[in-house]
Amino acid sequence: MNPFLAIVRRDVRLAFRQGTDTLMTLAFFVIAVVLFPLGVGPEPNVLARIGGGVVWVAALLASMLALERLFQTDYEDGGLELLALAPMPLQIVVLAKVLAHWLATGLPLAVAAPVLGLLMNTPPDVFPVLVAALLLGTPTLSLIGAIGAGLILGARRGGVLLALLVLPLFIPVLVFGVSAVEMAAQGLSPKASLLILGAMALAALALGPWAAAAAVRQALE
Amino acid sequence: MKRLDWFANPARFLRLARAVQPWATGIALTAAAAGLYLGLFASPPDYQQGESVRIMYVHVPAAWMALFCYTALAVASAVALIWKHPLADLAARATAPVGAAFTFLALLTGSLWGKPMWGTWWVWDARLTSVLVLLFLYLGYIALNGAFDDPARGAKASAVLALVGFVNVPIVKFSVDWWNTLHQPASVLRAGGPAIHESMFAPLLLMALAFKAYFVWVLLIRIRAEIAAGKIRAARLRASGDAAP
Amino acid sequence: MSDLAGFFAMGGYGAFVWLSYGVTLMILVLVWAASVRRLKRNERALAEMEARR
Amino acid sequence: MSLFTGHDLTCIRGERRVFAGLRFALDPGGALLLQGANGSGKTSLLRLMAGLGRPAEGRIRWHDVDIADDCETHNARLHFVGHGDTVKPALSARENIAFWTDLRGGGDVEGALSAFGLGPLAAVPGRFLSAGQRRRVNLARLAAAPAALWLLDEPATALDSDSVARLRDAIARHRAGGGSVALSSHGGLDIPDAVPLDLTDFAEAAA
Repeated sequence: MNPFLAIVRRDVRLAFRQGTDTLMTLAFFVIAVVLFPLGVGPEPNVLARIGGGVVWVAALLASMLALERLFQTDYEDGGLELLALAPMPLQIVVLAKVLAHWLATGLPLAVAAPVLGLLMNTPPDVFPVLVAALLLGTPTLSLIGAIGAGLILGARRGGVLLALLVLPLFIPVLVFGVSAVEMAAQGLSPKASLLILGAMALAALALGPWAAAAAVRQALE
Repeated sequence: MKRLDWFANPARFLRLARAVQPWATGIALTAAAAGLYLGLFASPPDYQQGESVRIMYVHVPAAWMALFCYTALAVASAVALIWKHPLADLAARATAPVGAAFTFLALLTGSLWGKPMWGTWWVWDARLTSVLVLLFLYLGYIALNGAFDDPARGAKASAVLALVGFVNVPIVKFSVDWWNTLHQPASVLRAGGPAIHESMFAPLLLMALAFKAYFVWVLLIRIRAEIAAGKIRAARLRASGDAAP
Repeated sequence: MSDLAGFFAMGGYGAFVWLSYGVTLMILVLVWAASVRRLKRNERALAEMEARR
Repeated sequence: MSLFTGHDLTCIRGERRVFAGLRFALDPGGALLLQGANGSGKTSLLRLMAGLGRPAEGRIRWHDVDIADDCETHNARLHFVGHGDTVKPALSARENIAFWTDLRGGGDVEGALSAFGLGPLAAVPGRFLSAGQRRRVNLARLAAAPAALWLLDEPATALDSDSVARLRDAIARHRAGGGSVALSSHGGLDIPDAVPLDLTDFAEAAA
């Protein structure tokens, strides 16, 4: 069993065996979206107009919920030290944990998004673009979020602090994610936005693990 | 240069600070006086906006300082992480609140300028929105810097954040501009502000110089305060002598 | 500058202009004052500690 | 020249100098017993030996190569036991040990389970194990995958006498096979001909 897959397998198993991560993320995602019609009113074309944005903002907040515990549980039980002392680069360890986090939260969000699109009365032919945009965007959220999760290790009130640190950095993903959906809704081609989302994902893939490893290493010093 | 013994004799820095301090104060006050005189009295009102354009002489320099301070914060953080010099940690910690103050000022004066020009207190103009995001980056830095019991830990964590934030500033700016053009109703007065008439240039530069000198002036005060706080912590630790392993 | 009142009126935008300059001055003075107070407090505490040792 | 050496090491922990000018040397099959009061830096030294952070001054070398120069090879040759027991409540004893062994490219999980008397507990999830049992699961991973250097921070805490005996045998086997060990311990674990290193000797230099 290759060490990278061993970490991914363990973290995914932990996420599903304790059952909280995925269910909690999806439950929050649904509740957050349901609040908007209650707040804004059930008027169909108003909901359709803001649908893409609401689903994206809710997905962004939901993917951030489980981020705080990305390193926290290992930090508390001493496992993070052993992971840092594993005979492999810390960046690869971080990448494995981020992949597990994405499988447990990002992926389910993208899969569940169409259902919430219905709630927001967005036209069904937009759903493929919505799911594609989320599939391209959520990895970036996990990668940048991992940096924040590493930085708050050992800090007081880590959860709230994590939101303040990473949400400003999530704005580019939100802007291009929503623009892809809105372009599709207006019958225009969402290719430009999706390409930029993909570019951001690759950039985050290159820089995220490296910065998150630096954050974890200084937390373990 | 280890963190501990550097606190014992930061003499070299204190000598430099004492030498620079009066110059910074002098330049700040004279440049501000000249800038205010030119800005408020000697320069013409704008043909479109009339007198309200004078707000520009505070708004634009404040926005410049907001970005300048964040760059200074990122540079100090990089030096602190790479060369591990304690002075860089202190400089970064001292810069953040001043930068946040300038960012807040840029937003406030922007809103006060926007009211007469666009009729509302807040317009989702691309630049104002980017400055708002910059304010959150500052608040994130300050919160993380103070979230640890051990100041050295807070300094290191926030230094990493400052660098990550600095890399993201252009990306956020690009995405906000794109978002702005996406939702920009064509009719709104181009938010580029008035064409800069050369007689307006002088007060603008003078105020910018005044703000920079003010920044150096307050920065030196804050760093000296941090040094004293460091010495107190070091003395208290030596006195107790049984800190955690 | 004959009519001082005209000057303060700032062509009707007086409130905005003076508020901008006023708040800017206030905040910059506040930040400076807070920094000086912190410096004085720390240096006094340091002096006391040195005196005691 | 010894296998694993440290030269005039200075450690700063939370803005306090914990020790300065510290030297140590460890040979294959050797044992180094760290002694000193709480806060004298035993844990800090073990963490520096593992490479979890760099000494403020001085260098730690393995075969004359600074361990900071190639972290991954140094990680591959050591086992570290810290304060935390690293046992996940949702995973069974066997799964916990198997995970850490997979990280090192595989090893003898069953042998490790029996070496620490965990056979009957193999399938029990972590949340049902006592502190002593969790500590044994944490120690069992040492026996599962071979490593040249063991760094143990008070390994005998929360262990009953039978488990302490098993730990002592495991350490003896490790040293017989040419492995070396550095550990801190508050008695109860006597290591034959271990070289003592009293950290308080290096504390004055730090003041």
